[in-house]
Amino acid sequence: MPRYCNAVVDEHGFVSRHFKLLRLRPLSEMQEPKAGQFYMLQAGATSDPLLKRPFSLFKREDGTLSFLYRIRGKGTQSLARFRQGDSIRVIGPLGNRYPVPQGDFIAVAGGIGIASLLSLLEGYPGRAHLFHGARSAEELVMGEEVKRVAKEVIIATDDGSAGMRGVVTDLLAVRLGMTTEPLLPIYACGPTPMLRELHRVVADKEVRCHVSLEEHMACGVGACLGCVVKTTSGYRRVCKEGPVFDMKELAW
Amino acid sequence: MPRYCNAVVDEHGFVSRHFKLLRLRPLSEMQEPKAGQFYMLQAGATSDPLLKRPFSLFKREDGTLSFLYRIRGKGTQSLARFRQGDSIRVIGPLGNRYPVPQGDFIAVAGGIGIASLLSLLEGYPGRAHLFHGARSAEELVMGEEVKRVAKEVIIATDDGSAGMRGVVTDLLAVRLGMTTEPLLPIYACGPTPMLRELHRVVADKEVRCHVSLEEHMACGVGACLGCVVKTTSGYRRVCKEGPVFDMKELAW
Amino acid sequence: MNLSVKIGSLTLKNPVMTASGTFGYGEEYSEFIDLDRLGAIVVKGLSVVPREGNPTPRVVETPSGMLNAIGLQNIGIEAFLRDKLPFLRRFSTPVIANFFGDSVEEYVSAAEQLSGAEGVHALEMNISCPNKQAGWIVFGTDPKAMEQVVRAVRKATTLPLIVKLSPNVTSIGRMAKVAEESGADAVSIMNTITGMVIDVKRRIPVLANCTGGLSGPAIRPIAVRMVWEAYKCISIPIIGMGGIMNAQDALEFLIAGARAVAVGTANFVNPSATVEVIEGIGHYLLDEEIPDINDLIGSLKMVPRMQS
Amino acid sequence: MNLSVKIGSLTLKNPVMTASGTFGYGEEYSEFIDLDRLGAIVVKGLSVVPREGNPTPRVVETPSGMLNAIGLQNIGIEAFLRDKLPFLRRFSTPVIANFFGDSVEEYVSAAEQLSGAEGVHALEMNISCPNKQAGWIVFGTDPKAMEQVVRAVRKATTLPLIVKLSPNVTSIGRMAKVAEESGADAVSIMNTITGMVIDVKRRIPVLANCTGGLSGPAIRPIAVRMVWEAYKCISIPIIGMGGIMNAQDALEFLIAGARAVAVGTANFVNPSATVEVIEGIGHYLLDEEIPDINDLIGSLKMVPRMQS
Ligand SMILES: Cc1cc2nc3c(=O)[nH]c(=O)nc-3n(C[C@H](O)[C@H](O)[C@H](O)COP(=O)(O)OP(=O)(O)OC[C@H]3O[C@@H](n4cnc5c(N)ncnc54)[C@H](O)[C@@H]3O)c2cc1C
Ligand SMILES: Cc1cc2nc3c(=O)[nH]c(=O)nc-3n(C[C@H](O)[C@H](O)[C@H](O)COP(=O)(O)OP(=O)(O)OC[C@H]3O[C@@H](n4cnc5c(N)ncnc54)[C@H](O)[C@@H]3O)c2cc1C
Ligand SMILES: Cc1cc2nc3c(=O)[nH]c(=O)nc-3n(C[C@H](O)[C@H](O)[C@H](O)COP(=O)(O)O)c2cc1C
Ligand SMILES: Cc1cc2nc3c(=O)[nH]c(=O)nc-3n(C[C@H](O)[C@H](O)[C@H](O)COP(=O)(O)O)c2cc1C
Ligand code: FES
Ligand code: FES
Repeated sequence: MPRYCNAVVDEHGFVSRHFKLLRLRPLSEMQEPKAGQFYMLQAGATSDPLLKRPFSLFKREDGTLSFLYRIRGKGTQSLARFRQGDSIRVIGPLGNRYPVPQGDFIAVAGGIGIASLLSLLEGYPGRAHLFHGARSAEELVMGEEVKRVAKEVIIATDDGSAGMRGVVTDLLAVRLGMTTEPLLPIYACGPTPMLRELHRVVADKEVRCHVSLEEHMACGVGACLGCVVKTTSGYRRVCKEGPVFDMKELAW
Repeated sequence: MPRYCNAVVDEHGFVSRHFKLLRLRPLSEMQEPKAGQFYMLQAGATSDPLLKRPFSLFKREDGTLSFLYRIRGKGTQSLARFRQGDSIRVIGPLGNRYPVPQGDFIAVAGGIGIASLLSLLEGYPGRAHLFHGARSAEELVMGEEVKRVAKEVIIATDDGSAGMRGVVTDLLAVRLGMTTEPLLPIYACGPTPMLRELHRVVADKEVRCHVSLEEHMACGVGACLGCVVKTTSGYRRVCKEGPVFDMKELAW
Repeated sequence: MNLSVKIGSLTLKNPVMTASGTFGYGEEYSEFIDLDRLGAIVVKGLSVVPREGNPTPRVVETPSGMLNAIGLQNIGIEAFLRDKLPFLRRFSTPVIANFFGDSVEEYVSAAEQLSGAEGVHALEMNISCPNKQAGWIVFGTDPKAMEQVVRAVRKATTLPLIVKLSPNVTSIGRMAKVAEESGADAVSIMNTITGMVIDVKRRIPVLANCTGGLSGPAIRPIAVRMVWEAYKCISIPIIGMGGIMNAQDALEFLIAGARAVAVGTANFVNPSATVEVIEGIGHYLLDEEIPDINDLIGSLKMVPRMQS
Repeated sequence: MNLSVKIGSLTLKNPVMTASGTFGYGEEYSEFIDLDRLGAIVVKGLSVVPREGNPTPRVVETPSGMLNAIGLQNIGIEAFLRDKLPFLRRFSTPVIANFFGDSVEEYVSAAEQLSGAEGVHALEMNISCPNKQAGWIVFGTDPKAMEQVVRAVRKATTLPLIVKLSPNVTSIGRMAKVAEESGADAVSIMNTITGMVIDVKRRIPVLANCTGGLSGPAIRPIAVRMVWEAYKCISIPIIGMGGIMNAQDALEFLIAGARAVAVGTANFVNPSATVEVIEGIGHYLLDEEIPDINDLIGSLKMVPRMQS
């Protein structure tokens, strides 16, 4: 099944000030994606921006692929200009997947990291204790969708405009500290500083922890070696052996 | 009055297969343009395409500027993607103008050259004998507008799908040959090969002939010396001393 | 219509290859295109001893281009021959092994090791590497150093030997000539141009390695010019590369004098870029009624311009 | 907040100038911006004898860049002093005269002629020109030829002397060093990179001149790298240029070590680019709480990267 094809923009709109939701309808049948996988999306119509950009699959329904993204730099600004009816070239699904959770689990989302985790939550409704951190209430997009599929939602924002003021990893640390039973497995996606903090939090604990990493990518398919991460067995490609890694394997 | 400003796309649509009409509403007051002048229009949102592209003013009404253009290469393909509500940066009006016609005159338009000549025709309704050449009937855009303002319209197409089959300069040569009175002044705009042919046609005649030239442009304001044409007094800038030149001055 | 070209003793079914380092060892893109269609597969640069490569970020986008500082990460020749080459042998497409070293000796051992292997059809020397023994002078920017290493490798292999030139030089024509005189069967023009992007907020280079190699459409006009300059200086074949995104771009290189072309960064943007380039060249030859691609190579005409 | 920098004995109110050849003699853009706001105005390259320049096409766009082959068309120094300089004298902004020749003697006469004129505040030598007397070797790509011409011009003028380096060299650091040792007060880095675009349908170069100089954002990563390389080799000021479109781009050059920057191709795209760059640099200094721009210059930090 082709993993490179043309798709048409079905819908594209802001869900908050800096976040957009993009729904694409691929024009050829594509492989069935798994939770944690991502796609490389064409970001412009000319050679500037040049490279495709990686985005986690946010949702799959009725033959469409949806992506939730934050407008950051040149690529996402350019992507944001595509409109309904435009066509976008897409490579995917790419990378590995979140391992299938056995029973309940903890999900830790930082900001736009929720995009990657939502399909995991939706695949196992009512089983996730979601720790969701964001800069502010405004950036807690998709709150209703999240609440519907999670067992519990614990929120932290940098400015205290929703949930606790502070970072979500602190809340998690408190929770883990209070727990006497065996710890639930953790799935996390968010900015690298958050994941590093998480690394610290779980370092001395008996817990399986899988994280979805971000790296600058050029090809997305494992050919350029641009996106590596240092693991206990050397550099591994985030786009191919990842983006999901067992925290224990990271040489952080 | 600023000659560099932001404009909003008011309307943008195809008028035939390869031709689009773009109406812009400048956000600042701009200088009043004269027939024959042109504007540099932003063609893309990033650095590819990089340079602005020159387009003759096609029409000015109700504070809007309209441009009629043919989709040719990268720049015009990119320009064609702008949509209603988008903003486009504009420099203009630029260059000189067609000299004011005294009485009736002959206009010779090749293809998209009509874009530049229409405002002259509109300025002096009922006075132009228009010789209009195109590849095919389909490319004779704005036929109705033209008929309304011209005294007479003589058409030639390469494929004979409208008017005479052949080139418009041949029709003109016949007409000039038949005329016994003093020849009417000629205003011409079209592809360089047509203008060169026109040059040959009028070479041995007593006739004032003004042509609007095209050259690759980088700045459009006279600073780069990219757009020169050889005249009897050396290189002259098409964007500054032109685009309208007296045929006699061209060192063709 | 003939699309086949010769690089030394090696015959390619068409002139389109992959650029080293942009196509891994072929496996990844075999999921997107039929490797049998390619003129040749040039693999990621190999060294005798495996290399870990640089810290990240290793890539950053620039206007119409990208910088990379992978740091020549590779699994080493031994692992390549054992784990990667068998896969490539399944295809009819010749495999060109790109390799490097940080001393003349390392180049020579690498060439020897690769030459013996079944399924390696030609060698491409990446000489944009510093010579550890000679004060880290880059082999490819010093004519003497280049001559020495190319001559040594030439003695070590009977395979077609391609020297991949660095564009970071004053005269590409001169460097191409030195490669020819030192025994190269062909030259590749060009490797990436050294560049740098700064994060102005943090006042640090974006790439962990500080500088990186610029590739992509941004450099194409420079690469075409270099091919054309070298074409006037040498008679061995040139493999042209640098910013080829589609058939039209590839045709520029062929017309400028390249016997073959390589597609690099374009693979990242469009995994079927190589195949589209091959098809597009075919269509062009048909349209232009050129029966043999070899008639196109170096066919640039210099016409005096009419003053318009 | 101090934005003022010194280039030799010349003080600029801010570090932003125009790049030669992209701003005519100032008149055209005076309709768009207030010339008094600029750090300096560098005029189109001048020669003793007026030059007609090349046939057209002289410019062609490339991915994120453009090639130009104007052929150094100019009205000659005499006409410049008579017809153009009086206009520029009306402004408080220093005028830097860019000039060239095709022999050492021509360079010297040009420098002498310009040095006497009221309202010429500094000279910028464009050495990317071939030496007619010495087999058309380009002054700027041969250290010896460059040394000779810079030394000769140095003797001929007491004005601040800026040498504008060609990027078409193996080592920009070395060329910068030669310029310094030959008496330059500053270097400009960089001129355009030679490139070429081919019309594949007609199989001719698009530019009538065949090759042209590549400018614009495409070359910025190369230019930043060259500034940084040169900064490590010399102690005279560097004027950085190549693809600066906005303040952020300019800041990359300053952080890499440029004392001042020049805006070239960007003027074509945005006639107020220079002024926007000046304003943007001001905002950055405010935001970053840097009171003096001189503290920013060369402030690039090399930090070892954490492995992510
Ligand atoms: C596997 C994966 C899945 C992702 N999923 C999502 C998602 O669902 N939603 C979302 O909003 N973002 C996601 N990202 C991040 C997204 O790819 C970047 O935000 C985007 O590429 C930035 O492009 P830009 O040109 O706008 O920004 P730039 O101007 O290039 O940079 C802005 C910031 O983004 C970082 N960045 C740049 N390029 C990349 C890249 N290729 N990969 C990672 N970071 C980069 C830069 O370091 C910088 O901090 C994902 C990244 C990866 C690797
Ligand atoms: C004063 C003036 C007025 C013009 N008015 C109109 C108009 O009203 N409507 C219209 O459709 N076109 C007009 N043109 C032509 C228009 O500018 C070009 O078609 C356009 O710039 C092509 O850009 P591109 O990137 O699509 O084409 P490219 O891919 O760059 O080239 C396609 C063709 O256009 C030519 N071309 C490229 N750039 C220029 C340029 N800057 N100037 C002239 N020719 C160029 C090339 O030689 C080539 O033949 C005018 C040109 C000038 C100089
Ligand atoms: C990510 C990346 C890795 C590369 N690795 C190598 C390499 O290992 N050996 C080599 O000779 N060239 C290497 N190159 C250079 C390319 O083979 C090619 O010469 C250059 O990228 C220009 O072509 P392009 O613009 O089509 O990419 C690499 C280029 C890129 C982008
Ligand atoms: C149209 C054009 C004409 C130029 N003419 C000259 C010149 O006469 N003398 C000179 O030293 N540099 C000349 N240059 C080079 C620029 O001054 C500058 O070094 C180069 O364009 C890189 O900067 P940019 O990318 O900002 O344009 C010219 C550049 C362009 C685009
Ligand atoms: S992005 Fe190319 S290997 Fe991962
Ligand atoms: S386009 Fe620059 S001078 Fe005419």
